[in-house]
Amino acid sequence: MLQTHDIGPETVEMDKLYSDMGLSDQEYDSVKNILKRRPNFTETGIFSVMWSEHCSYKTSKPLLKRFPTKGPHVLQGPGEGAGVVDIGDNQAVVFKIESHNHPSAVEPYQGAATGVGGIIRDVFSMGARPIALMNSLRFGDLTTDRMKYLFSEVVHGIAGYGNCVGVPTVGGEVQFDDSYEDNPLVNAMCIGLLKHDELQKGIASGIGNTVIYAGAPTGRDGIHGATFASDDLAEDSDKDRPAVQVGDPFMEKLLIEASLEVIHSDALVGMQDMGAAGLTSSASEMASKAGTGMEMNLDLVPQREPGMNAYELMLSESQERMLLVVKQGREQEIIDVFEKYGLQAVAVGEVIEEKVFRIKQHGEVAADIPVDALAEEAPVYHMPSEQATYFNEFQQLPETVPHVADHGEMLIKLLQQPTIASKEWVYDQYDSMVQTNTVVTPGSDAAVVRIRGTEKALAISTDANSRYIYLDPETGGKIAVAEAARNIVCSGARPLALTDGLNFGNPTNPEVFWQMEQSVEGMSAACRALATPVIGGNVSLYNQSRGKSIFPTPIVGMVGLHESLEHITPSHFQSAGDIIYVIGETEAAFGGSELQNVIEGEYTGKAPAIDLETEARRQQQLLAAIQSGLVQSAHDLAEGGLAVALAESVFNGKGLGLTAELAGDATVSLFSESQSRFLVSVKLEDQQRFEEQIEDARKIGTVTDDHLYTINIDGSTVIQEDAVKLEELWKGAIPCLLKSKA
Amino acid sequence: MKFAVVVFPASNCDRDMYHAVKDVLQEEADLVWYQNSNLENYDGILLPGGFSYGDYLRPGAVASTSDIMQQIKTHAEKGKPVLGVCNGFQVLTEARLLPGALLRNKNLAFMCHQEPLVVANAATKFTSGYEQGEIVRFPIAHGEGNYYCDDETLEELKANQQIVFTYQNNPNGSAGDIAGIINKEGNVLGMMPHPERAMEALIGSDDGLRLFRSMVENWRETYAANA
Amino acid sequence: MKKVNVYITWKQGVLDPQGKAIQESLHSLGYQEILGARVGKYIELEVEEGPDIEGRVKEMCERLLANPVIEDYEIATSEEVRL
Amino acid sequence: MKKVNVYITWKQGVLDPQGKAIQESLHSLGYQEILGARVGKYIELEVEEGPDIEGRVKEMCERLLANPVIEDYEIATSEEVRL
Ligand SMILES: Nc1ncnc2c1ncn2[C@@H]1O[C@H](COP(=O)(O)OP(=O)(O)O)[C@@H](O)[C@H]1O
Ligand SMILES: [Mg+2]
Repeated sequence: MLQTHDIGPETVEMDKLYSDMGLSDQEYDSVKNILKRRPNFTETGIFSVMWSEHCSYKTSKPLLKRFPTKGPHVLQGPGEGAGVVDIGDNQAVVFKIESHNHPSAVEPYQGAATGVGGIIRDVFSMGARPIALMNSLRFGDLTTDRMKYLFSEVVHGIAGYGNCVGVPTVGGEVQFDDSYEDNPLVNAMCIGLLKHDELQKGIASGIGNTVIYAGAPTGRDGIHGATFASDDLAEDSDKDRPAVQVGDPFMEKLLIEASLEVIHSDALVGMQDMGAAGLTSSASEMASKAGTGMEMNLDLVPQREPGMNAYELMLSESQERMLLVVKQGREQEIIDVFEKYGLQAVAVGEVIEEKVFRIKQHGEVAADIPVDALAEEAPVYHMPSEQATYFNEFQQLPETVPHVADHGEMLIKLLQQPTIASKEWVYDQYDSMVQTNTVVTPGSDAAVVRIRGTEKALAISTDANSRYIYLDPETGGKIAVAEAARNIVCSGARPLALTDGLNFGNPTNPEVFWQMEQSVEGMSAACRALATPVIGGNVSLYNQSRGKSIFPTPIVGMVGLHESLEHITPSHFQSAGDIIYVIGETEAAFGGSELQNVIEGEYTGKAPAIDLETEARRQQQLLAAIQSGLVQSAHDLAEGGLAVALAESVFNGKGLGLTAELAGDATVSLFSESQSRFLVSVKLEDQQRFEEQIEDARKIGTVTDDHLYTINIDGSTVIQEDAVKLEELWKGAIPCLLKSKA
Repeated sequence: MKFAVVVFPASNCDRDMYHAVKDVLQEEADLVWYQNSNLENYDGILLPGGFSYGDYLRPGAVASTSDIMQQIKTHAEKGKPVLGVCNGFQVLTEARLLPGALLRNKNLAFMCHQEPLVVANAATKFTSGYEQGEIVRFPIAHGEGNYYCDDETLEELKANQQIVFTYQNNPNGSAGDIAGIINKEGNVLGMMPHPERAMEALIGSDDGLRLFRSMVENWRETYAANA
Repeated sequence: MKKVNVYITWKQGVLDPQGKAIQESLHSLGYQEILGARVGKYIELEVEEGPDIEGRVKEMCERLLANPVIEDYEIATSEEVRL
Repeated sequence: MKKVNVYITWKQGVLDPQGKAIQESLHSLGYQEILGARVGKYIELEVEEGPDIEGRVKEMCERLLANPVIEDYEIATSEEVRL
């Protein structure tokens, strides 16, 4: 790869070097128009990263506009490092999700680790203390050595980084499906907390103010990572090796503490982390947002290796770096704080009036670009969209009920499907308790983290059933948001807002773009119905390999608020004698279901139907019942239907069992994935009040103390299993798959 | 009683320890940065968990060579209480204030969950609030908590009743199921499980509270009574 | 039986935070003469005699022992092995 | 400037689960010829020229680089250093 800045602007044009860097012919021409001359090598590199999908959202921008982003409690919507939501008492919660798919496919440990590092920086650069991490993962089936390796190393990487920095990883999700075989998804979410007056923005205002670089020195790692992340994952992606960064969580921990200390100084004007496209994007975005310009001297930038040229320095994605703007003359106060933590902090530039981004090295101008050209004037594409042909076919198929011979056997099979099986092997490796605020640790619907010094807590959940979204992107998009909200509500919290991680295939394929469009449409509808605005997110496209796109996977990361610690509700049954209810009707809904996967090995048909009004009403009623203290446990019905949800509810090591009396078709009652349903347990004495409050609740059985899982349908027993045995199988499934020889 | 919570670069349970003492136990506590600090005016020293210096080289190794260690040693020699939890325990073994070493967990993985422990010695200044043999639940959260010492040392630890906590279901391969040990003099305790994470039933367990209470009560008996 | 040692280091240019931490700590202990420190791991393999041991070990490095994305490795067979 | 390598291995009697895991993985990849694997680390130091380098490095090992409870170390100066 060409890396020297000695290559003249003519060569860049003649040899079409810009196209190696990811700029199209038209884009190169608009660069020339903007500069009114040919860009040199470094400038071409700067444009190419800033105009990559990863930084500019050039194909997704028109779609993102459709999301509802406002709400009375939204303090900061999309646009900054992370969104901010007011939670009262002068406090606000800050959160965002981000993908690190391509780096993780190439180097799973470091790819996942630096994904965690990056999202944490997004949050503390807003001035918030990171209080929780989540991760949402997708892998191929755990049958090959390669997939087991990717899965284990991604988990190790997340643990290696998150545990060290002292932010608890409180939950997440993992799904396994063929479609991620060559392109696993690694999305990490970070949640932070701040007082209103601590909110920082990444702006470079105040002409004459000083630009300070803090943290790790710049090396040659990850150069062009942003374009890499926006590219097809080619089979020979091993050649792109230098594009993977190595993280240092130790440095990150120090950076968190130092950054949260400097926000209390009024010498600080703005702060932003260096994420994708490194120095280039943080500097130009800070200036663009402030309506100023910036001049930087690269000779002053701390460097890990000798002889780095301007191109390399501007594009490096070395980790654990921050850019600050500080009042002129008060640099030392800020530098002292970083030095206390053993971190380097140096003045490297100045805010200037002329709205240009000017880079100097060795006394020469290495780049001179109008600031707005990079951020605001980035190209926007309206991609052609075309309804996927499979969709039409699937919509024509009649709803069928798969044939199940032995329902007990099927339950056992379902519980061992890796997507349903216990994820303890994953989350036991994460420190989920550091900071001593985790009230509900991984293993329930939503994680719950109390807010110290208050009676409040936050609930967090990540969700996206990509099988439904594949079958029907609009309906599936609605379900993704609704499911996240269900998990939040089950824990006893009111959903506040969400961040989205849009993971899709190649957007130049009109069918893929249609999937994007439709799922955003569906998500937006659900956001409006459930009053959960989108306050930020991330887009990861070109997730495909060998020409096949992944299932469309827009991940929802939702946060909710418990007004009182008393409202925190477990998802497991609590005591024998409690009455079990299902809220919502069950119909045959097997398209995209786990049962369909087990029996047919593929996904066809219609996604389960969802009515957003019904969804919203049930959620509100359930939350009200929880808040009035009528609910012992609440769990949403998801993959595997009622039978699986019932089993999960007794997997609590308490020796509980259950007896349920159902009616109608056994397969439908047990395994259908009809939407908007909840499994709730209630004390005997609260039965009547509960039934009065929840119109769609139907009593189905009782919690017992004999650790037997018994289901009768129309009076005859169809399943009777030892719940302890079921739990062992469910817990052992993933470790067992990992150990088995391919 | 006034506690110092010593903060090394990348300690990460320092605030948890601080809150445990200050908010739950309601005793005095300061977070004390490892550089330019004086420990003289503190009655008890707490070395919190975390990944001091990124666990580079060996967990606790780099921290154990820092200047503040000398003050901690002096404090210990005076018979004042020192408690090291998790990384703090690793620092104490690296500094030779406690025998043995902590190796990687037998299964090579970090693990985090509540673990039942046996109070193997309830006659120490840290555990007098427990019954001998009582089962308590503390969270563990470590990748290198596999306690190692040679057989001779193990026999000695047993003979001197220096083993304070053992695991009921040894999760990490520790010799003698050891979860926590004390020095011969009985004032330096190191343990992998986190008592400071077990201070409130709301977050899973309040079994750790009595450990801190024991420290305070014993200190009051010894010092405050004389004063 | 043959002893084969595999030495694994970070690739040039890859951040070695551990090395840096060690260097700093040696400085603070007063060893100012340390100008650099890099940490690697090494693996001592006991290999049954057989054809092309070195070739096989090379394969093991590529497939498992080293991570070629970020690590370099070197193989030393008995003769050269320290010990 | 002189290069000094420090090799750190587990003491006899200290279990090396990582070595065992590597051996097992190699077996499962089909390398049955592996009879044993032990993992150690090595530290490459760049040391400014001066008197008694080896003595000083030995001191560093005792004070920081190795933990005598569980580890043995060996020092190799430039001449012998691989590389
Ligand atoms: N990657 C992960 N990291 C941490 N926790 C996880 C992860 N995957 C699953 N979990 C935890 O396991 C539990 C079950 O997950 P999941 O089956 O996805 O729940 P649900 O279907 O209710 O959303 C949840 O508590 C979740 O937080
Ligand atoms: Mg759920």
